[in-house]
Amino acid sequence: MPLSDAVADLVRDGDEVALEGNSALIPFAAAHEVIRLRPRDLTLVRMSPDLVYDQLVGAGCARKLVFSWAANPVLGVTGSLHRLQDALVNAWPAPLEIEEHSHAGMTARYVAGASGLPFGMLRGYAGTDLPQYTASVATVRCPFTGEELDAVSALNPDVAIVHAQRADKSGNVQFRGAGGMQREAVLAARRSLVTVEEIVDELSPVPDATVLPSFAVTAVAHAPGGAAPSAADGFYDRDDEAYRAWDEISRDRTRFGLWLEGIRVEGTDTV
Amino acid sequence: MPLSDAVADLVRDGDEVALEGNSALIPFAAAHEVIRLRPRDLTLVRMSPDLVYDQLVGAGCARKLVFSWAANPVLGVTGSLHRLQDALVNAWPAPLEIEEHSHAGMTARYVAGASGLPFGMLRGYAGTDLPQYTASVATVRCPFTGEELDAVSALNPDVAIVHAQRADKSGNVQFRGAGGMQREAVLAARRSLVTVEEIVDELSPVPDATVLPSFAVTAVAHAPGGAAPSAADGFYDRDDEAYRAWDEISRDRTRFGLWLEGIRVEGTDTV
Amino acid sequence: MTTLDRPTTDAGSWTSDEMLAVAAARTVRAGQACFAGAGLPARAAELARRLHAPDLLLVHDDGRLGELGAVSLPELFGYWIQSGRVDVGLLSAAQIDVFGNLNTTVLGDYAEPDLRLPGSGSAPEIAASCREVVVVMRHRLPAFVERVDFVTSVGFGAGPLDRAMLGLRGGGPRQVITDLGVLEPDPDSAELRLTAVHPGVRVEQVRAETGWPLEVSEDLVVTDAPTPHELAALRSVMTGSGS
Amino acid sequence: MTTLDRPTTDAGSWTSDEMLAVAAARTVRAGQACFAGAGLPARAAELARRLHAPDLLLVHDDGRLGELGAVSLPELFGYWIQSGRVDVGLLSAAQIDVFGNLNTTVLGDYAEPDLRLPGSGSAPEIAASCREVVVVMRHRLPAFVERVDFVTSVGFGAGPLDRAMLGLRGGGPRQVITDLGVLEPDPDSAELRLTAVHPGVRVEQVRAETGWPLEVSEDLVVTDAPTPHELAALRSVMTGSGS
Repeated sequence: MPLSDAVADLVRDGDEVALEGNSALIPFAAAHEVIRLRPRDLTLVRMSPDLVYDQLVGAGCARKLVFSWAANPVLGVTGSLHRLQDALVNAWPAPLEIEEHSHAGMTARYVAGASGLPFGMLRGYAGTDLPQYTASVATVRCPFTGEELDAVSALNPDVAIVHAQRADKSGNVQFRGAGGMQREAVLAARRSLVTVEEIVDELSPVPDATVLPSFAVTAVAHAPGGAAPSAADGFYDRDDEAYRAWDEISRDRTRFGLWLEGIRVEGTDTV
Repeated sequence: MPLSDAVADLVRDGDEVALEGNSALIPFAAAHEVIRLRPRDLTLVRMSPDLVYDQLVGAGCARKLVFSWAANPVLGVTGSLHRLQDALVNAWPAPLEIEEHSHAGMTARYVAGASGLPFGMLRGYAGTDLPQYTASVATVRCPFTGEELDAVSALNPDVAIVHAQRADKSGNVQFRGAGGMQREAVLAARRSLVTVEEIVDELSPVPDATVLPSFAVTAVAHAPGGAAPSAADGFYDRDDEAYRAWDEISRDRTRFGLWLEGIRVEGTDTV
Repeated sequence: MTTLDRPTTDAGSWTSDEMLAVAAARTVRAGQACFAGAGLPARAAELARRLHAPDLLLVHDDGRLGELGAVSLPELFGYWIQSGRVDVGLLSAAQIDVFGNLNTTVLGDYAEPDLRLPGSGSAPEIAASCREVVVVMRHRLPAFVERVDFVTSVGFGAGPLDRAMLGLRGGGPRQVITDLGVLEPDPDSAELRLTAVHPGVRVEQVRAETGWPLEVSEDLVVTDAPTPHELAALRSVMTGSGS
Repeated sequence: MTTLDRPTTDAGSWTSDEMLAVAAARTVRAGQACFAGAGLPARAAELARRLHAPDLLLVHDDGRLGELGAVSLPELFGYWIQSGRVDVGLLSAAQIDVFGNLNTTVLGDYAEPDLRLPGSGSAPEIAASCREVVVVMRHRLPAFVERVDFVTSVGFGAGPLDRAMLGLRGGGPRQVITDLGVLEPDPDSAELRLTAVHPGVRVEQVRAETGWPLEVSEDLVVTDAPTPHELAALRSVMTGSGS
């Protein structure tokens, strides 16, 4: 299925959309299709928003951001996603609501969502200021010990979009490399799209690879290079220069606007 | 470390001991060392007790059994572990208390134990008769939806004993093949022993393999063939004949007694 | 366990266990994800795979998802079974009751058992969460009881509303395939009633092997006899698997 | 982020950032399992690995356990971090307060921030569950505040009993290593006090960069200057990692 058709089929105004994939395998090509689709009022879910959500937020697609760590991973930690910053501090191009968690909390939320449970639990929120600002955090008491633990509500996005190395012709998907909640995001979501580097006749087992059977995926689209400028283990490394270059583009509303026009009008996928 | 020393160091009277490993990688060699050690009043924990706990229960080591499915997997489903049956129905050689769960419940208990949580939760016990006989089952209410879920208390055995394909010289362990809660049992336990087919200079990545770093394991012992007559993927298949032969040995107290003397006195590991 | 198949009363060249396996295999549809318990259920699933459902994805309780590789047990039970992603669970039991509840735990009193059975295994979670359950077992009076000695796996509890009240999200038993016929839950009462008999089997014979007053559907049908193709496939399964 | 290291007031041939990295690396012991946040913490951990802890097992937040392979994120956060199996967590922050609480979330008001920071990442669970935490950050007045604007990761809350009351099972901050010296919690009050200054640093200088009345230990020591060996290793790390 062509990527643009798949995105148009799956993403609707107001949807909760999760583009997952840790610091590698980020579905940039699909994200740019979302930008072209111009949906409104999306709730964007992602542990590490990264450049990809800086772009979607800057493009005005989002009403809300659900996340656990937002920065440009190549540049370091503070204020490095300028479109997010602009939306949060100046409500430009639109106000952005946030719902934030820790990585462990987001992980527990995806696991709960993928497992048909309404919540997950963990240790780590007690004593922090996060619960007072985040409605999806509560506590639960152990029925055996009486101990109080942190509870987080399940994530069940309307759509999950992820990128993988390959799929076979039946649509079974193989992911490779450490990290990421790609599978959980797909399994937790109502609809899902996996973009892949290549489509092969048959998947062969490789170390550190995980598989998602076709019946758990709504659509697969062939998108070589679809995770660039992030890395796709076995295909390409992260393009650190592109990450640095984004800082200049993103820092300035006008320059960002030109970039956005390039994506929208010309369909050129720079960065 | 010699296997007999490792077992003697780790297993004490009254301990809760988990010998894990699904239907393959069952640590039979270590179990026979436990029989030679003659500990008393063990609580034996294992999802599928299999022949290995038929032997330990028949040998009079156990006070209690914690499990989810007890049968001889080669012979089929009913009454095929005669020593367990004799202990449960006739209290021979000693009464045997039981605490039973489903596979999903035992899995959730190990995961909770390995994760530093006092309980796990799942769906599947509601409406069954199991909770009224099993104290480690309760319910918990979702703080977001109000829904009631099944809760099971964490498993944190005193000792976990498991078998793996290989370890490197630093004691990092590599397991291969589907299934089993080996890693979780080790991570949940206070002390642990891993017996391995071989010790290599360096572990190389292979598909479907999982690794346990040395710092998470108390002791590693070289025990080639240590999972026989169960299978060790890449080394040997299950010896179905031995499983069938066990039925005859186990069916009769006298024949079992002779087998036990063989294990204890002569140190011969038949079956 | 040695299987002594009785020849059917019909003059056909198949046994009642073969009819059972074929009828059970027919309930499985192509493209489904299927969990099959050991023994009769596994045989039926394998037969379906060889007949009309070559793309059946068999979910094993060691974590294997068909031929695609394996997931860890926490993922298996969480992401694949509890999530409701398995289409059909094929289960057997030592006892089944009028509401399709299954017992694989104990015969007699729990504390002082007449016979200790293997226990739960994965059956309770399969029964709770699969989209539907097909029970596959031989039809004998000691096994078809009004009330099971122990509810290991929930069918319809004690009535049509119980699954929803218990928060069970799977559909529960759709059919019980036996060597005599097929039972299905009555939509109003959730009680199992006879909806098909196998060729050569009389309703009275089924009633005689059922420990509750068995209702018979107005639309009772006779199962199609196994085709030569089905029998050939089944016999290759049984040779191959050694059951 | 460009790092502008100030030369130290000492005439030595090392910068204050180099002293910081060396002092932080010294806190890591051989054979430990260590989680290190991005930036200064990661640099210190890598330096320790090259100096005295070649067998340091670095736990990464993408699930890699050293060179041994990777676990899934649910396993990482459950089995490895939350379980308390990580010996030491090296963390940095935009703000730290007198009780060692860390802020990486927001400067100013949460709803109307002056500056939005990256957020929690894995820091809260590291701070909650690692056996001990070492904080690694530059010592500047805006960062060393009496009370952080937002508690992202708990140090000692508001006093010595808070961690136990909150159910946090890790030991909390053992040391705060800065480019000026070392702070450690007072066992009675859990307040951070100065226990070491780096060579050439005066206590008044540290006080001037600390936003609370900084207590000084009676046993205040001067940190050993970086050895040529340590400096050579550090410089190879910084070239290698590009920081």
